[in-house]
Amino acid sequence: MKTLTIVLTDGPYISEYADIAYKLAESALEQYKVNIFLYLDAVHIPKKGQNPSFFTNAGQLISGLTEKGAVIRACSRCAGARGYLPEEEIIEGSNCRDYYPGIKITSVYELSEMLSKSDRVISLSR
Amino acid sequence: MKTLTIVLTDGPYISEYADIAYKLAESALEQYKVNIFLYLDAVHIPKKGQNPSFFTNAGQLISGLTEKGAVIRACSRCAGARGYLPEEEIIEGSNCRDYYPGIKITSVYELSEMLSKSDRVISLSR
Amino acid sequence: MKQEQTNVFLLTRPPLNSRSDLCLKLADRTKNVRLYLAGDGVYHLLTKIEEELPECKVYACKEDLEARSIRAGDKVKIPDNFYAMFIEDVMEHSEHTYTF
Amino acid sequence: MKQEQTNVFLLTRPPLNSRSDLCLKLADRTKNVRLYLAGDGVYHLLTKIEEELPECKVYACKEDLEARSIRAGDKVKIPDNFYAMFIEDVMEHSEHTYTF
Amino acid sequence: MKSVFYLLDTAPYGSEKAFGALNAAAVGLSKMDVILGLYGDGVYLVIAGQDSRKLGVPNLADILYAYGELRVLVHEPSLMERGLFEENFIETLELTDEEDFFESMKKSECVILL
Amino acid sequence: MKSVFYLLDTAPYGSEKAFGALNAAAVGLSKMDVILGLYGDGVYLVIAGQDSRKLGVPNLADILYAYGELRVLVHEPSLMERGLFEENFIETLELTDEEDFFESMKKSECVILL
Repeated sequence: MKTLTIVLTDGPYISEYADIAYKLAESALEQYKVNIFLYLDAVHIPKKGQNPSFFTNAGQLISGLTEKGAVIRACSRCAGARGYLPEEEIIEGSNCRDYYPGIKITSVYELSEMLSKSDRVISLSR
Repeated sequence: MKTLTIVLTDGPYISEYADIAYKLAESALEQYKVNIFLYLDAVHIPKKGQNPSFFTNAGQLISGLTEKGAVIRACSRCAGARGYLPEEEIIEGSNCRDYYPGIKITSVYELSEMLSKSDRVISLSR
Repeated sequence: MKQEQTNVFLLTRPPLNSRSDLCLKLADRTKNVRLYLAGDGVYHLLTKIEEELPECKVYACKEDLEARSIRAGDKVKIPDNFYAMFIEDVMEHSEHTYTF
Repeated sequence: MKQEQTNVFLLTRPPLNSRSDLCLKLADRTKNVRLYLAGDGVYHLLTKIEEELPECKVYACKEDLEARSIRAGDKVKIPDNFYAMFIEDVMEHSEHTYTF
Repeated sequence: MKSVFYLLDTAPYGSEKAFGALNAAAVGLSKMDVILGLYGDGVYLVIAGQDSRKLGVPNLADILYAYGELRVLVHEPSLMERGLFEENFIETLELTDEEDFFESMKKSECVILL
Repeated sequence: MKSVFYLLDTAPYGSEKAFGALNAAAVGLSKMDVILGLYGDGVYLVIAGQDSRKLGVPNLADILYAYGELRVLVHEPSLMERGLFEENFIETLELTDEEDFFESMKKSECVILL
């Protein structure tokens, strides 16, 4: 099965790329393996408790993709800088209690790992 | 006493404006009243637990300004969208348990209030 | 019969933007380009991007056109499912994918 | 003797940037301009902004020059405490403050 | 401050900035003279007929209509550069040339860029 | 993917992006052919003698030196436009004209813009 990796660098709402990534991944998941790597400000996307009155909840959208098989990882340096800390324990598929289910914090080495095993790569950043 | 209001819209690290705002506010606080309004992505600046190995902790910097008298408020719509929720209880000068001390979540009406009572306004955004 | 390999470009920036310029420069030097416009990229239809790149097939995302109230010229294709079409193109028929 | 009122501009964007262009256009139409360069704004010294705006006093932030390894020409002032000077100018001597 | 000029130079829908600028400007109306200046990519906001339902984001044209008392200045050279001549514009906006646009910025007590 | 081209078009120090691009490129070296392309405002990274201690941020020139094996291409027209002719450059970088820069992008299996 072919693999698509999507690299994001922006937080939710301030840019539309979390939404676009969701639509890309949702389409791709029907036939392909999908990885999403959250880098720089994109580590804010899975933060729990988002309540965007006028927008679609970006964290829930992206968390929902993991149920369909997407592998979603956040850069540990970027996450740590912004106050998202990985823990030993994994609850609902996540090692960060600040995150929606299914999304794990890992090192930036995982990005290289994902890229080297991918057939196609898409990066979205403002 | 004259009043300076600083309006920020970017999150920490991805832009240098939290640092620049800190330096501006620190200088201004020696003689003036300082307000900082956190709008859009700037509501990420006070998030607790930041551990930026190579950078200065932006949340601690800005929280420290409140001890020197700065009034720092975050937009409730922007904060809520991003998962920072205000609570009834005020602990260490903050109504958000995700935030460093001294920074409160209030409505965007507070921005107009601050502006209307200010002598000078500086906005920083990428 | 094997379909010819294409080079797929996704452009989500408006005109007069340095990344849009970079995209168009690279597209200009590339053969068999399919240009997908989404997000603020659809504003390129106001400056008739499809005429600037006559060799290139141009697609635009319907929801993004509607939100921004942009009409597309006859040469621009508006797929029923933009993202499904883009993904198939990227995964099955493309040599390279570029996103700007 | 009252000091003349100035118009203080803070520029933190590099050249070839739409906000830098806007800043320079507005400065060009304004009297008694003091232009403070901080952050990526100090890159304007490479394109000799002080010569483009001869009527204007130009200040640059030392830490930002050092980080970016930019040398300032003779016409550019490098205060010991850039932010203290900027704040005093803004709060006490300025008619308007603009930040780009 | 008795007057504030919000300058929006970001395209609508690609970012929350346009929504943020509209909200900030609208809530300021009760306390100050507020102008919203559309400049650069901000001028895309003028096009009539926006329908953002399928994107799941607020319709910014509707917000403009809802705050009819907000003065919105549109920088004409930015419109021209972007090929916006044949479109229908939202009627409540004021087209201004470069001279007048900059004069308005200078007349306001403060300028806020988002 | 066996090769990746990271494109950096943001100025150093004003944003974490340059630091992020350098890190991502450096950690990829063990698995793939990696090129870091400096384009637009990204070319400011070439200036020798950077000293960021007083800003409290990482010295990006030092990171470039530390990863001497990373190929860094510099888009020359971007340098020229920005008045970067009289500066000293970090020696390990390769100046490339527009033709060669775009050829390198096309030869890499993927291009990542941060």
